[in-house]
Amino acid sequence: MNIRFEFFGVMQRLAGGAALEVELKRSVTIADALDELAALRPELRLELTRCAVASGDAIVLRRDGIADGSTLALLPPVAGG
Amino acid sequence: MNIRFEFFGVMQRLAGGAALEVELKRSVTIADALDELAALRPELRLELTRCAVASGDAIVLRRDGIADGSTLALLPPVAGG
Amino acid sequence: MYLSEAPLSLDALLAEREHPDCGGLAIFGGAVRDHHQGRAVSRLRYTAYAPLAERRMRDIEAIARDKFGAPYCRVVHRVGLLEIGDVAIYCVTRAPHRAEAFAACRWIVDEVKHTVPIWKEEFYADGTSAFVQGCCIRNDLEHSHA
Amino acid sequence: MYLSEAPLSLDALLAEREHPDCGGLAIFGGAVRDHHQGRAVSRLRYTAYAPLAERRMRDIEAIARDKFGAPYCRVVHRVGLLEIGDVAIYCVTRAPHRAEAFAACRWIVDEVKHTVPIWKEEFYADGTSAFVQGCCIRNDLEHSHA
Repeated sequence: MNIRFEFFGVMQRLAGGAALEVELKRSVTIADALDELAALRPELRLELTRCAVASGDAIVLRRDGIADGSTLALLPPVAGG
Repeated sequence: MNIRFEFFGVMQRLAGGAALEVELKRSVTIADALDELAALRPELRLELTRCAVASGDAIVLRRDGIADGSTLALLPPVAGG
Repeated sequence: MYLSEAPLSLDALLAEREHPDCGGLAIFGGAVRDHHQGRAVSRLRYTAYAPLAERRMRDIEAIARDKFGAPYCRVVHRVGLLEIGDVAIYCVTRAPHRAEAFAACRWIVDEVKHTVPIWKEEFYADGTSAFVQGCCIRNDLEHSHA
Repeated sequence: MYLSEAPLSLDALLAEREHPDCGGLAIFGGAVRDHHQGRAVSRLRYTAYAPLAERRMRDIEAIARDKFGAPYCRVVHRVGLLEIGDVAIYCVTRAPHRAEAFAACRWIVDEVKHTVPIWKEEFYADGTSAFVQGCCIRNDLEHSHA
């Protein structure tokens, strides 16, 4: 299935871009999808453990399922204000 | 000696005016002066016990001495803000 | 300027200086409410004993700067007749971080309310008026005669 | 409006509504400092994940109104490039009395800093830059796989 990952904060710098579209082979949950992403882009693996994942205006959990065509926003630790 | 009392807040309402000049007969301290004022104007006696007394930009104490021609500001409990 | 007959200007206080080392800005404004202790208030009159009020407000600012490490502390109070919604007091503090800015701002407002010779006369919708009960600022109660 | 590329206007926030029942107005402004952890900062860039950031800021305002009894709570955050002294965040709260206004203001600013998806990239005088270490907003660490 096709998933679009969007990168924010330091993730964007680590990924070298704002987004990446990936065809995932074996993912059922968000956790699976992040594992596949980390396998493709090992430089993201450490920071991924600190990222919340959002879909639209809601946080999704690692155990949640994913649907083909989803966009997942990867949100590293926040520092506003 | 001649002393000018200035009234603020509720003291002004009780005294019916902003100031009163009084010739004191037997006062040595601020406390004496307030006693003589209270004898002249009994309606001020109760509130006088709650007043701080100022001369210029400083608070003076009941035990402090007074000088002829002084002006004493009578400051009841404050409620700014 | 500490006491003002004219409406207070927050913009003027904010423009007073540049503060590149201060990330935290805290402001308090106290406005006239339309009721107090269950009574409908139509307006207020603030009066002050200016010589001591201004000295104390200056001293309170200086103490707050030291006590909280807030390099910029300013407080101003309106006097005269105020309508509902008019601002009676503004306090502006700036400090490197927000905790000190908030703490200084709060402390200054409390100090002004409790120690500065300013009085509040409330005018009620029913045509009566009263001075608001306040804080006694005598500091010689041990030696009290009167 | 919660996120703004344009400079934040405190006057606009203060003008939003009349509040005859609110005597206490508290404001916090967070400005860009010229140094951070010993390094000279020349400017900042804030970025945000807007869909969740705006939803959370709206939720934080609503929670604060209930939690502190402060009928008016607003917070706005700047995004984009900011210079030293520019204001990154304004929070304005109004409540019947000053204690609730201060408490709500402080709580909102803390919540925004700790939970809203906004990131701060510092540009230093030596030409380098770095993202400021922040707060992890994962809420599923018990279930962590990745």
